[in-house]
Amino acid sequence: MELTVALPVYDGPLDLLLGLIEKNKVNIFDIPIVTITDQYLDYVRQMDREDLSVMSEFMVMAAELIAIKCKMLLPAEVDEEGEEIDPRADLVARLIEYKTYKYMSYELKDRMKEAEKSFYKPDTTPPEVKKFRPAVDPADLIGDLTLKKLHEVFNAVVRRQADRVDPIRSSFGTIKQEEVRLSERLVFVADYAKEHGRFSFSDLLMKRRGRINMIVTFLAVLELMKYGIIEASQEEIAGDILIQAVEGADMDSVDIESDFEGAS
Amino acid sequence: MEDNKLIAAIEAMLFTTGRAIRIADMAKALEMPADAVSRGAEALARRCEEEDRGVRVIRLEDAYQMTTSREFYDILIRLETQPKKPTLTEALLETLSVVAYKQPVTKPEIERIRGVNSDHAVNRLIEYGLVRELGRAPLPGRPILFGTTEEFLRQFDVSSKDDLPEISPVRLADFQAEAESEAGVTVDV
Amino acid sequence: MEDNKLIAAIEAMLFTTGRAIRIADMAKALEMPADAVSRGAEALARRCEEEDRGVRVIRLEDAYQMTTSREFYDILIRLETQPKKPTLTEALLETLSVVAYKQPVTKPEIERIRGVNSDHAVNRLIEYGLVRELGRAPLPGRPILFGTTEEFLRQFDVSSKDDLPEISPVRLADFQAEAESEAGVTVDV
Repeated sequence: MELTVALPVYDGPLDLLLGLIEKNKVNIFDIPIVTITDQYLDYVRQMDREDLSVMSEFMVMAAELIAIKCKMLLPAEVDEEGEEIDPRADLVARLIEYKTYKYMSYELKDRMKEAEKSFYKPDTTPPEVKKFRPAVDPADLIGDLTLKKLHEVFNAVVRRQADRVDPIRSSFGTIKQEEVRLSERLVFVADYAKEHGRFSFSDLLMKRRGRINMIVTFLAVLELMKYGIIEASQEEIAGDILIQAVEGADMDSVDIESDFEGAS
Repeated sequence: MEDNKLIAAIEAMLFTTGRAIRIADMAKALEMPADAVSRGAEALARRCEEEDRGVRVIRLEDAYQMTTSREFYDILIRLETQPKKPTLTEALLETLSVVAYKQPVTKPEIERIRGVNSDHAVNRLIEYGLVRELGRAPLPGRPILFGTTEEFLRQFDVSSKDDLPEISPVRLADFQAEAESEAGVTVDV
Repeated sequence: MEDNKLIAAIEAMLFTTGRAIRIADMAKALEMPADAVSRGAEALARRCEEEDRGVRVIRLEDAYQMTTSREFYDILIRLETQPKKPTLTEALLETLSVVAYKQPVTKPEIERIRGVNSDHAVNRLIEYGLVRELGRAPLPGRPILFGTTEEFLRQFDVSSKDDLPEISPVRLADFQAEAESEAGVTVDV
């Protein structure tokens, strides 16, 4: 029968090293590198190997420790001033830095406990204050807008409208207004998502057929994904698209009208 | 519980909920008899009044609530409305130009010209006093007709709608010609 | 505006909205200079404290907010259960302390100090509203810079980033002393 040993959980290699230093009651500035490295490797051997990304972080440190251990066996290097370089110096500096933040995190935790006792208050602004809209001074609003400018705006709008008219179709004698609008479809899909939660793209189309409708609905779905209102997934290529309303997403935060200025 | 502490505890409760709290509920939280709580709430109400604080405590049947002192409404309004200074956005400007030059005009017509839903823009312009309802069109569904206001005329210093610069038929023809040449076909309107 | 009235007006604003209000916004609403408003808010804070009221006024960077006095925690809990705040794991606290003291700080820097991947921890802290993106560092790859939020200040009882409990050389010396006494040797650094 295999014995399972419950390992203390460490928050990463530095945390483990600090733990070992404390357990052995050794000085952080004079780490007995051989002992600590052996114990570190022991711990790593017993670790659950499933999480590779966690494991690799511990392995990097193991390699570093072994490198330091080797350097300790060699004659000491000296710096420009002739002082011996301790191969452990970098590691010690990192441990101290880490330990400092870890210590501060305990300090913060204490403060958090104390601060939790403060209660705040929801907004209770009276409705007559909330609803109040200051009287607008038209002079202020219009500012330096002139009639000439207003006329230019109108021309631009009319011109855009003329551009929108499909010249090929219009030569057949009828000018048809696009029957499906993206802004309308957006609102429809958002409402549908709110009501149904989870549904498929074909559910959406059941209500209305036609190629234009399909394209505009698809565009609406893409837009709503962009706004984080819905999420979509597809299990296989050319399969049906599954749509899920994102909980808590707020359609009101999206100003469709101004965002789709000029879209038809 | 001594008086000052009881009053402070009631103040804390009324503040944090912001709504009316029944005396019985406060009594339960304070583990005190209801009449003592009632006296405490009255004492708090008196203090707020006497010291001319920014808040007041009012009694509502068997409950108390903390509210803002009314004399500060103006300040609150300035606090709440200051970030939203009204301006004529592009959408508003466009809509205004269509109403000005096409009046009387219905909302579907405005939307046909602009190509976008214009509910919001029209409502805003009405709120700002630049556009108004003129009546209803003798069309199916009797849609509302919109036009500009006197204020609009005043602001632009035009004495009548007929003084608005006209959009000439020539221009319209220009647009058409352009659209045609771009598409390389003839448009027959 | 006389002092008492100014203090009451600030009280009304802080009470009504319940949120942290920037001094600049209060000044605009009150049509007064910011430093006068600041003094008024401090006077209100002092009053609440001295009179042992049920509420307190705290400063959060360049804003003020009203909160309940902590001594009434037990009573308020009995009145109604407020939404429970998420508890922070060691890993989250550690990451938060690095962000708080090193801000603005990039993710690679956080990971260098902690020695572990910190994607998850940073995302969680953002989700809890304690950490936010501040912008991008002018470094290769333009990494995102992180810092703490106003909610962080509230939850950790600090009025400003500069008021964080000090991380001092003294503290580092403590570590050293600790290590020395543990090892029974003198360390020469």
